[in-house]
Amino acid sequence: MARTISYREAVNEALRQEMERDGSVIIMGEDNAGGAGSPGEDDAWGGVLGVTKGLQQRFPGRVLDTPISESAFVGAAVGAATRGLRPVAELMFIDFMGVCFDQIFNQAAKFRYMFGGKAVTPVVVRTMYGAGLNAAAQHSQCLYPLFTHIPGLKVVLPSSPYEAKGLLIQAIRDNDPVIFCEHKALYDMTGEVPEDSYTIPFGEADVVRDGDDVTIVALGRMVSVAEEAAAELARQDVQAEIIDPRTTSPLDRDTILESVENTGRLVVVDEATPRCGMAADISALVAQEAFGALRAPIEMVTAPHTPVPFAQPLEQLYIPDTQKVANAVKKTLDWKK
Amino acid sequence: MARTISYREAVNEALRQEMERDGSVIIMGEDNAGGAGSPGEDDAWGGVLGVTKGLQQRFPGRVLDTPISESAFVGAAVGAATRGLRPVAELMFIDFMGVCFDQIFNQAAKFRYMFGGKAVTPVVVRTMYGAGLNAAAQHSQCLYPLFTHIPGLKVVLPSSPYEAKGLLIQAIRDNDPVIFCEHKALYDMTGEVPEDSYTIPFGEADVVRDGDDVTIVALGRMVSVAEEAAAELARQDVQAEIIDPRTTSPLDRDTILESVENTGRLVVVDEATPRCGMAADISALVAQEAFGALRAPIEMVTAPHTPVPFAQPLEQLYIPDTQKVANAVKKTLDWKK
Amino acid sequence: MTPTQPAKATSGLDQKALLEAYRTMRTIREFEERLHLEFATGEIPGFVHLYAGEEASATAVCAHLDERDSIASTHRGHGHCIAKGVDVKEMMAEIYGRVTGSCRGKGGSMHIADLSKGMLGANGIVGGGPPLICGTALAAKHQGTGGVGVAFFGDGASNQGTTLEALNLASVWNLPAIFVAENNGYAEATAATWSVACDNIADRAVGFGMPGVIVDGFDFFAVYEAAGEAIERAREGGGPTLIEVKFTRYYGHFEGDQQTYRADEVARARASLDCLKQFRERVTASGRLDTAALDGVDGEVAGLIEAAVAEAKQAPVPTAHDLTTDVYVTY
Amino acid sequence: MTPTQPAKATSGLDQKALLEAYRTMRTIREFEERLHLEFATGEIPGFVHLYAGEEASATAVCAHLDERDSIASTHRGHGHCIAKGVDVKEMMAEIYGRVTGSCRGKGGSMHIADLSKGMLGANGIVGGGPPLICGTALAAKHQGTGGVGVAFFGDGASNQGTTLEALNLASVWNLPAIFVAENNGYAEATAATWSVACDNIADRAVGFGMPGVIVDGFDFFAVYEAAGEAIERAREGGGPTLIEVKFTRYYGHFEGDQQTYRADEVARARASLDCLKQFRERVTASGRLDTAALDGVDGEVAGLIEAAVAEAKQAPVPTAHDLTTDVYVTY
Ligand SMILES: Cc1ncc(C[n+]2csc(CCOP(=O)(O)OP(=O)(O)O)c2C)c(N)n1
Ligand SMILES: Cc1ncc(C[n+]2csc(CCOP(=O)(O)OP(=O)(O)O)c2C)c(N)n1
Ligand SMILES: [Mg+2]
Ligand SMILES: [Mg+2]
Repeated sequence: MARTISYREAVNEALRQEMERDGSVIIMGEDNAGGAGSPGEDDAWGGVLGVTKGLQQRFPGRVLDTPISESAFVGAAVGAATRGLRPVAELMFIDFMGVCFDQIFNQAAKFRYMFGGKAVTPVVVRTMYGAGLNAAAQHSQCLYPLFTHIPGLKVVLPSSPYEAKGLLIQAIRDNDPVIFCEHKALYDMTGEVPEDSYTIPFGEADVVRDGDDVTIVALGRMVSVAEEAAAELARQDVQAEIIDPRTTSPLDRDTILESVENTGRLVVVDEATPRCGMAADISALVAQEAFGALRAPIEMVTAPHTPVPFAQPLEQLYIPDTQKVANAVKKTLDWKK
Repeated sequence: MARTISYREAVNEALRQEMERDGSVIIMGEDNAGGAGSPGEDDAWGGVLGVTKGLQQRFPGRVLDTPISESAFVGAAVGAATRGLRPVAELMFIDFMGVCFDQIFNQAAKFRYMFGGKAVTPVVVRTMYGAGLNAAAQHSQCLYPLFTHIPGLKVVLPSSPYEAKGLLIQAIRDNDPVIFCEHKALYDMTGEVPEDSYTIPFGEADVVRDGDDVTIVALGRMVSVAEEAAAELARQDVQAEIIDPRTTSPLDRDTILESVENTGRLVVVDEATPRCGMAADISALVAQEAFGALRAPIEMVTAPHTPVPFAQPLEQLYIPDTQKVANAVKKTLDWKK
Repeated sequence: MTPTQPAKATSGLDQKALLEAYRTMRTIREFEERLHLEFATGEIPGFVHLYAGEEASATAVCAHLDERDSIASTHRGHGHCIAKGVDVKEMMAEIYGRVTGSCRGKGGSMHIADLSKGMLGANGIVGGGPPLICGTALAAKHQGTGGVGVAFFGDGASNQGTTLEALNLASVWNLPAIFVAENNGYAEATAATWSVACDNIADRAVGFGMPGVIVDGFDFFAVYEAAGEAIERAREGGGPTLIEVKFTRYYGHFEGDQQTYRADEVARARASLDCLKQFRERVTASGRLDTAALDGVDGEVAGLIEAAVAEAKQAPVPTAHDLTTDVYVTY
Repeated sequence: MTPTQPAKATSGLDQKALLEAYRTMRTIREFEERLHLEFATGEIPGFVHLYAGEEASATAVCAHLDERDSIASTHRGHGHCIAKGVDVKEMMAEIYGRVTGSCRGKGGSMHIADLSKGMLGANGIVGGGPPLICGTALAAKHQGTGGVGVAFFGDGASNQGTTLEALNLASVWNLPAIFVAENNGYAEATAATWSVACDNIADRAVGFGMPGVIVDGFDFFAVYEAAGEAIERAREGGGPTLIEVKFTRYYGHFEGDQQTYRADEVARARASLDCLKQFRERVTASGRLDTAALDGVDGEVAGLIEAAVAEAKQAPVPTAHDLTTDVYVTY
């Protein structure tokens, strides 16, 4: 049997293997090198949740700690990418995008277009998203719909250790700016991951489960929630097809549309809030391109249009769960005009 | 006949009338007071496009110039709003949100929720959006879908002088943070505007034109594009109903759904880019809530998924036009399963 | 930039004021020490950042403030809350995620706030507070209340653009704003001596046209005097001041932090520099207060914290209804 | 912070170098004066910000740079482009929105760039450039090329958090980065003396642990020497420098600006301080160059600009195909 490691380890391994392979890969972020200037243990931290731990010792000078200056260091990663490096900058929580968004969406994302195709900006911004750790309103958001909105950015949402590794290696090798979104509640998820280096292409969805009755498109951490729901539905003789787009930009439109052509029903499951979100994005795609196949209203299962609450019971209600997914599926099945 | 003024004047008048009515209204922004510290004419500018001109002289000390420090002064507006003022901050171009987004989406938008309903933050951020002046990729974006995504913000898109005045007065009186988006290509548009103060409520769409054949939802500057298209279609005996939501958050779902229930066809026209945008948002709403009434695929007419190009011919191709709207309408009419 | 001034005896504070200051510092200490223990039991959700060791800063600054004044805090916000008069029981309930909490359980430790007390909230965003304080100071100025706004922020936050912009704006607008840089030596695991490119954070003041002062953060009276001077100047229209307070945090960056990046600073600080110890020595040596009075406060505070924890644990949690309320005032 | 040093004669530059510098300054001037005229005809789309009056800064700084080095510019970017060697005809075509332009007509004046020349672009975002330059300087350091990165930014941009953060980061990482604050007295209509809360932008250097220098921006040689020293130090691993260049812009903030907020600075500057005039006087007085040689350059430059405009006007515009290309390298 293949080796089993955690999502955290998969990210770390992808960084390590790419740094070994390519001397132009450097990484930077707050405490990524363990905490610069401190008198105690070297490499004490590896980012706030230990994802980059060990890399500094293995690649001296290529893992940089930063001051708390996200605009400056994300911008530095962008600038360095225009001059031959392949930087991976860690934005500790995606929620902090608000202090450095300009460097991402007006600079990195637009260079190629504004400069008439003459720029290449292979920068990766790794960042952590999602609810589940009771980290409240400013440390639990999804926000990848905001990046997905921006032309010029690629946006990646790995849903398992296997995907985390392969998609991150792809992200580092990719010549466009990539926002790589790691769900904080998945870091301890384990799964089979090849030891060798491999890439997963962008814009190719994973059909996680086959089924003919309904298409469930689920993103990031919601893939496993959809799988649980599908298992329960299967016991009731409902066969759901589950699609994990893996990247929201580019989006694998074809796989989604083909599935809906077959099932006639769509449920989109996303942890992000609903307005101008990914659930709406995918629903709109299908309402435009696969309308003829649709046999029921599209259902969206998302977080509510609220900030993320702190208290445990509220946060649990906030995050879409198996039950809500199953209910949405049943709603599409029961629908009568 | 009622008095006719420009969109620019309508915004200025709304500010003036509210400042007269309520001493807690203050405004701030780059050159809003004309250019502080400069040796020449007082009140020389009134913001970059003259929208606030004249206010400084009328309300000394209540119109503040700012350094180019959007985080600091937008944040100051937010902070002042928690202490009894009703600030209106001008973010010169919506494209600059990237240097101050945190103060808007993590601070202003979340105070009320994070603080258990105990905060009131009546701040308005006025900002200019849209293409049409060949201002290129960093001065022509729409970006209101990003604000619409954020729970806790209200987002306003006036499409005419009448709406600009009434919606801005409402925004200033509203007790929630409001992003007030003015289309730069509309400033010289003229229209009838009552001299007296009036408000237009948020979340109430305007049915700009009645029609039974197709529903066109158009936003901001696209309302007039849709009207032109509808006039052309009428000549071909197609009666389009045009809905201007006026605010994207809150969104008047009912008016849109009722119209589609009647027409069975939906075209959404939005100048913003398509991914996770307003066209997708409204399409998804209808695909979920009015599916039974839909008789054709939903059509979206938006900008392409690209930055805004500089050259005139490209920018013209970029912005949705009458022809594209008419074509989309015809596509919904011609559709056969 | 003025170098640290040794504080004069007990800064002319009367017994009542001294006892009040001591009570505040002791309450913060007890609150934090207790949270440290409770967190270890696994009962407290989310991220918790403790202020123990830094009590003198919040307490001495806020001792000059009243209801005209407002403060903005950081992720390490419990001390600022207590010093600004937020109800300790409500705070504890908030940290436990209870509906009786300051924010009805929706904010937690990182967003604990009480606007009615002029406490604008802990803040999950490093550098989030200083811009807000420009606004509260502006409001005070506009309203002519004589009020000031105080932004507390860390050494790490002193490198955040939002903080630096706010310093400039406060000067340009001549605001009654005080910027208190709490330099506890670290931002998470990163040393301030590394991340702050100049010798002292206070050295930045000159670049923003305001006085910069450095004070010993273990010495309540030193902070008290520096803050008093700055706040008085601000109230009188003299503009902002940057005060750098230097000290050490006693616990990890957040609860759970193993702190292997540190040396033995904490043990040394606790043994000889501790603000509570120093305060006790100073007030007893000067004959202003006796040990019995101070011990009495200790006992009362212990009782209060005990009750706060007990009540928080018993209090009801929010319910489904609370999930979607409070997003807007009107929708 | 070092006060302005009067530049020594002609800074030891040889005839060729002097002529080259003059040609660059004259090219910028001619380019901008011509654009000023052309804009008035209504043929040039978008926003155009002219660099006339400020030529000595871009020219003297870039005179020290080669292909290892990179620069980031601002909305007022034509001068930086020309000084860093971007093709003048391609630039003109770009400003006219032609497919023969530096950015194939997709960027325009505010995004004019040539990465192959190490010119990272004019920038529509005030403060957009300094963070990028931390990155190009980091790349040069990592690759061991001895290269430097130079960020040009205005007095207004010196108040933007991104700029201030970049100063600190460059120091903390000890980067070969030079920060050139072009203080032309205004940000749009707002005076720098108002918006910058300290006396000189260079005063901010101390807060970010680097040398700060002030130079007379009308004096090519003063800028040349200050930049030379800073760039040499950076190349040798001595870290960043902040150079404040003081002068006046000759035209409005952008074309169309009525400039009623100004006094008569421009007339005075043109009459007595003008960088081209001063340069001519200095090099002829010192006998390094004669008037004929300088006039010869003027003539050549005039011809070049004339041709650039003529060709730009004739060049084809982009077509529908160009709308959706260049968004991604691969999609
Ligand atoms: C914008 C932003 N960046 C990073 C973080 C993560 N973070 C939280 S606290 C912290 C360290 C703050 O250090 P300092 O300002 O010195 O305050 P201290 O924790 O020492 O009180 C960091 C990096 C954050 N919350 N916000
Ligand atoms: C973030 C941001 N804020 C505001 C603007 C609008 N703006 C463009 S140029 C400018 C003034 C810049 O002044 P300065 O930095 O002194 O440069 P100068 O124009 O004098 O060369 C302003 C406010 C912008 N482009 N970006
Ligand atoms: Mg600290
Ligand atoms: Mg300027």
